[in-house]
Amino acid sequence: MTLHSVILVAGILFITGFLGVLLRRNTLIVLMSVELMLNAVNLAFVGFSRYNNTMDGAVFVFFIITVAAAEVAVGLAILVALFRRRQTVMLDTINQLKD
Amino acid sequence: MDWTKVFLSILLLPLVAALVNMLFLRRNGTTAALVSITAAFFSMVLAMIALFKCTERYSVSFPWLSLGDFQASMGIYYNPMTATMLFVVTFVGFLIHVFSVGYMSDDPAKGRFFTGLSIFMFSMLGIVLADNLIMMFVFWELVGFSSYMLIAHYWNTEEARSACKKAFIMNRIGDFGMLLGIAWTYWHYKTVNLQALEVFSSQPGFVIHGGIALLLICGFIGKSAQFPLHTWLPDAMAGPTPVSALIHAATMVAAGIYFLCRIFCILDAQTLEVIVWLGSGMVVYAGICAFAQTDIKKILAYSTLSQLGYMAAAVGLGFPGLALFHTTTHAFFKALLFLGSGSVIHACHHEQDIFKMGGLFKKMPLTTALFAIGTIALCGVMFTSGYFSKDAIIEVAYFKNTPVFILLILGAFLTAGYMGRLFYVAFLGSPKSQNSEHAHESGFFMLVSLVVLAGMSLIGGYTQGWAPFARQLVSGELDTVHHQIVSLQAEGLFSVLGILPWAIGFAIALLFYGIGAKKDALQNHLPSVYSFVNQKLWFDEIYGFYVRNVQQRFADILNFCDVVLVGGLLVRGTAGLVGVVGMMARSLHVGNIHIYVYWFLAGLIIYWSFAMGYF
Amino acid sequence: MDAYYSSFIYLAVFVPLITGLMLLPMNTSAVNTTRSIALVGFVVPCIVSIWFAFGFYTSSASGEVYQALSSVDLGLEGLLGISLRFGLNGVSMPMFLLAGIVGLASGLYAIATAAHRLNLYLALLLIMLSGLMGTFASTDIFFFYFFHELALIPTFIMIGIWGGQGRRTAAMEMAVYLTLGAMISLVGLIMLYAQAPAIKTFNLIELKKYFQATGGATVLADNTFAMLLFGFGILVSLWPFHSWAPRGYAAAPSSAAMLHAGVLKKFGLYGLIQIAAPLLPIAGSQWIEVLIWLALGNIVVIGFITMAQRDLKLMVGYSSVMHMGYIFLGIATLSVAGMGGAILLMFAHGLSAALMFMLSTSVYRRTHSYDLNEMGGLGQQAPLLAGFFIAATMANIGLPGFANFWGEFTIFIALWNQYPWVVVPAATGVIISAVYGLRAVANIFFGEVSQSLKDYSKEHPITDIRLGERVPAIILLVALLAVGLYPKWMGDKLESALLKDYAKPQAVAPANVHVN
Amino acid sequence: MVVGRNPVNGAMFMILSLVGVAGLFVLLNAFFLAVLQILVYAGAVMVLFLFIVMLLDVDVVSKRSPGNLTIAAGTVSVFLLGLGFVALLDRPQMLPEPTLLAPERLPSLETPMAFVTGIQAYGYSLFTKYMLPFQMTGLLLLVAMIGIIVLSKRFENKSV
Repeated sequence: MTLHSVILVAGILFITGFLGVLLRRNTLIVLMSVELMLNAVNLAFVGFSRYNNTMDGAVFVFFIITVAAAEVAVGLAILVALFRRRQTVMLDTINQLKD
Repeated sequence: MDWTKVFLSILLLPLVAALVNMLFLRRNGTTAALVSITAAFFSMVLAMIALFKCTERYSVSFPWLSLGDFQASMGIYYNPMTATMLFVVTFVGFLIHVFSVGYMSDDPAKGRFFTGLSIFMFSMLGIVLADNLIMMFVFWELVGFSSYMLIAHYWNTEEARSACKKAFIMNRIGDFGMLLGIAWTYWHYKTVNLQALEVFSSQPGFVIHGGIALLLICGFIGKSAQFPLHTWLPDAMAGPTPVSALIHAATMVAAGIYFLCRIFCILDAQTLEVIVWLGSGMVVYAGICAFAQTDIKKILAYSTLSQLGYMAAAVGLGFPGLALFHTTTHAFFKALLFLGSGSVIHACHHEQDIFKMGGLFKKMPLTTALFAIGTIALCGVMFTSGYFSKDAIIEVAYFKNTPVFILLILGAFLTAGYMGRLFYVAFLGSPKSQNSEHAHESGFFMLVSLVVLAGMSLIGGYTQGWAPFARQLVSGELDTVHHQIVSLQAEGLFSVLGILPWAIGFAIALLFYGIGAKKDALQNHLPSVYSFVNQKLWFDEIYGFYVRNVQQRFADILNFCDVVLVGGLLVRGTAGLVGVVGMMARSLHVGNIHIYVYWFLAGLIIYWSFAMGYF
Repeated sequence: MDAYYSSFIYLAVFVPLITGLMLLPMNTSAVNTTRSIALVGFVVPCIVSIWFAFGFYTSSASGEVYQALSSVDLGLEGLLGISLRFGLNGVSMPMFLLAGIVGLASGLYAIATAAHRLNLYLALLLIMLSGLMGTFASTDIFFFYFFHELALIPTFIMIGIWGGQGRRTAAMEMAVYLTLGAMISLVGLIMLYAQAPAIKTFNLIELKKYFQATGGATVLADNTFAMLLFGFGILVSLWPFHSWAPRGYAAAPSSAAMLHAGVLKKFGLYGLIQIAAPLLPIAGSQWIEVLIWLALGNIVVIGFITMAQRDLKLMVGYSSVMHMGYIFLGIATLSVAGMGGAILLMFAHGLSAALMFMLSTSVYRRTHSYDLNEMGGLGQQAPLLAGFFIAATMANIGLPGFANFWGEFTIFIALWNQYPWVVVPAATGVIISAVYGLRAVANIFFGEVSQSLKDYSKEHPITDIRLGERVPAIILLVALLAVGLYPKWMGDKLESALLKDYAKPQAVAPANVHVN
Repeated sequence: MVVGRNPVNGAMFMILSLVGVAGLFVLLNAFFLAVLQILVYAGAVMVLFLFIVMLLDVDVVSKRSPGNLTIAAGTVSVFLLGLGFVALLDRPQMLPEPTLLAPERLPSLETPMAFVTGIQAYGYSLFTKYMLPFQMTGLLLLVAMIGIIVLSKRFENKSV
């Protein structure tokens, strides 16, 4: 088990999430992809935490998980609200923020 | 006797009266008058007690503000000068108060008027008692303010509206110089205490600084209405007549002379020279201007200017005592003349044009007689008070400075001329208008003060009768003058000169204008001369031009710059710049989440290359 | 004893805040309850400040110039060195008093002249007052700034809601300038903090001791002073950063203008006197020349601009900007006398500016016009208002008897010692202010009744000044006269505090020979 | 998940990857985090996702090829990933195998806390060094809760 491999996996996960955000237009999937990216970061955090032999990274993961949970909850609430109004969850039709 | 308490009472009684009037008696004019008169009366009594009983110099000082190097104090410095002026101010002031009761009897704003009078008395007494320049400046400004309020008494008239403003601003210009002078004095001589300055200046090795003296006399120029700040004084006639009397005769303009005498020890030769020429120039200039006036009060105003010139000349020639002597006698007879004119104006239903009066001697004989006394005293007819004081100044000029001597003689001649004109036209002959036909003798309050003043105008010049302490002021200087004249063997000349100017002046005026003339002879026969004189050397025009076309334009241009450049370009420009940045930033917010992802990626690239050390 | 004293400071700071917050959810229709609650909030700080002013001892045995010191640790002391610290010295006492008096006057005026949504109006005013009391009572630099912001924000809201013509732009301009100024000065304050790593505290007294011991003649100190000077300068409308002030005040509702122009604006000056100059005297002296030129700009340039104004409120606003010039000049001397004069003038100007703003609103109520050329002859219908207005004008142009005179005069004298040539243009301001002040008086009150006033008064009969306007005016005038007639009582307290801060760098000043 | 268009399938794959990450945590001796990951993510968050997916019942949308810019961005990101790996491979000496510490050793509060597998270590960290962030997180959760309530409530009112 090397730091190498951990970072490699984290990188792949991150890029996967990133591509998801980039390519998908379904807001649900975009949100999931964001979660995936956060997970990748978590993984990297733990890896570095082990590597540096401190607790800080691991504790940070704890916070990230909490924040992510809150984020998902709020994001999904917004999504539900949006869907009620617009009957869609597709990103390219939701561009009201512009104005 | 505790003199501090006496002097403080003299000073504060009018203030208390003013406060009482202002706070409680605004609507009750008669009571307000009573309060003010009572205060003035007791001030006068105390001043008289001091004059006769307090025969030593006296000084007391209270610290008033202390901030590091800056120490200001309030205090009293009592010397013969103070004694004389205290008496003059309180005495004439009291009589003017009494006169006002009659004169203002039907004025609705009596309460305000008497408040103003009391504040004026207070500030004037403050100047007289002040022991240091800072305190003097404080009261100096207050005098300016109270004269502003008094001139503005008829505040719904246009003349009063501009006159009060003009008076205050002209005074402020003078005060500006005085303020700088005081600041300089403070650091140069390290004190502003008058007594300390006197002590310092008598020490050997003391060098007077000319610049300080020049700055300080700016205050005198403003307050005493000397060239070039004299224009406010004739305009100030817009106020009620007792106010004119108070301003002209006893107090405000005399304050300038008094100030010069107080700081005489730090005036250097050049500055004195300046004062001499200012004064003697004003004697002639004002004398000439008086010929073109038809308003009885304005004639007297110019006459005041001219007499102030005499006083200034006396100071400039190195005889401050004589200047104060003339101030004293002038206070009596000029107050008499103003109050007399007030009595006339009151009787003629506020008609002020002398060519619409005439024949008043029949209607109001007592006033006419008293006015005549004032006239002869002003012109320096033998054995009146004006004779002694004015002739002494002319004698000084004779052995000190010949050109000034000629100017002063000319001034005396002019004085008799315009006063003769005034008297013949207004009082003799037959009535020339409805108003003067219905004139009647004035009431008790007005006449009583006129009579007292007339008495003082006749006997005030006999210094032998003065209180011994006050006489110290003039006796020494009078002796000096007398010895000089005797040594020059010019007594004969002066016995002639004592008669000649006024005799010729009266005679020419009689011949030229005639008794009870309906029209101005000068205007009829020599219109060009008249109009020239009437222009008064275009001072008002020049100032008006300056204010309208220079100062106001400049202000407008600066305002424009402020609005357009600072307010417009800088502020709006900055706001515009922020707006542009905002617009650019907004164009990034297209609302499509994919676009944000691109930005995210770009940020990632930048961050990555930064981490790899490419930047 | 200090704890006992200082509890009153808490009272003065937090009673307005609490009453203000109480008013926020009030029912709009409960006008009388609103008014009485607000009255408590306005009266308490005023009484406390007056009590402090009279109970203030000049110097204590230990030489400590601060009184009623207290501190409450809010949990940040260990981390950042921030605590809620209160205390008064001779410099802050006049300002504290000023805030109390002007607060009461503006509060009474606001109560008497019911605006719509009165509870919100009064609540914001009370919060502002609380901020002001806190600013001047704080001896902690952080809270000094914090309370200033607390007072500043209601101003914007009040202009935005109750403002007059052009309130949007005025509020924006004001907000941009003031926020900018506040930001810059905040950076300066933090730089100060950062320069004293050894003590790591925002405690002003500790910082003073530290800086007086170490000097602080570094490039960093120089920059810090510049930050503070310009940051505070913008807040005080130092020329040419002044343009927010006249327009902002013209648009502001009168009570807000009274508090802002009268008191809040003095925050920057107070900061310079209490913090910047004593902590960084050497750096300060580097910037004096710049400051003098800008201050002269304030006096002369703004003076002339004031003369050109035709609008009463703009004129009053510009004249308030102009008088800041004198105060800056006083600060520029870095001497006890100059600073003392500056504080006296700050105190006096706070009162007189508030009075002027209040009275010009009163004039507007009667004429419905601010145009000086259209008015005239108001004195016949409203003689008492005329009297008050003349008194305010005279105070403003520095007539002796009013506190302004001592401030200006002291500044001129102090300035002459170091920069005699500066006094000459500076003193022309005395004439300039007389010109515009008297012209305003003459145009509004004197002369014949103007046509437009006649037309207007046909439908709206003009009444003289009412009790609700009279009482605040009298409060302000009495305070002005109290200091103007006998300045020593305030001067001594000032001197004791200033000598401690400014005596050392002025060791070269000549000893004052005084013969009595 | 990224390739498929059905959100339900996507969510299932997502759970899979989350469990995978949890496994990696176990391999990295971060047992507590692994448990947390399973509980919070796989248990709560993904259930929430699925619930919403069902609730909204979104259809499989029509296929639309991504824009050129998107493709370019994707390429760049993949390229960046590759670059990162290359950079990692360049420096093999920076990759020593970390040694594991005995899980029962408690750290002192002053020195940086060494990596410990025991749950107590998290407790120590959270309530000492990370006190403030911990509190803030609590606040954040509260805010999120209120926010969700407000969000759902407001729209209900409007729709009625």
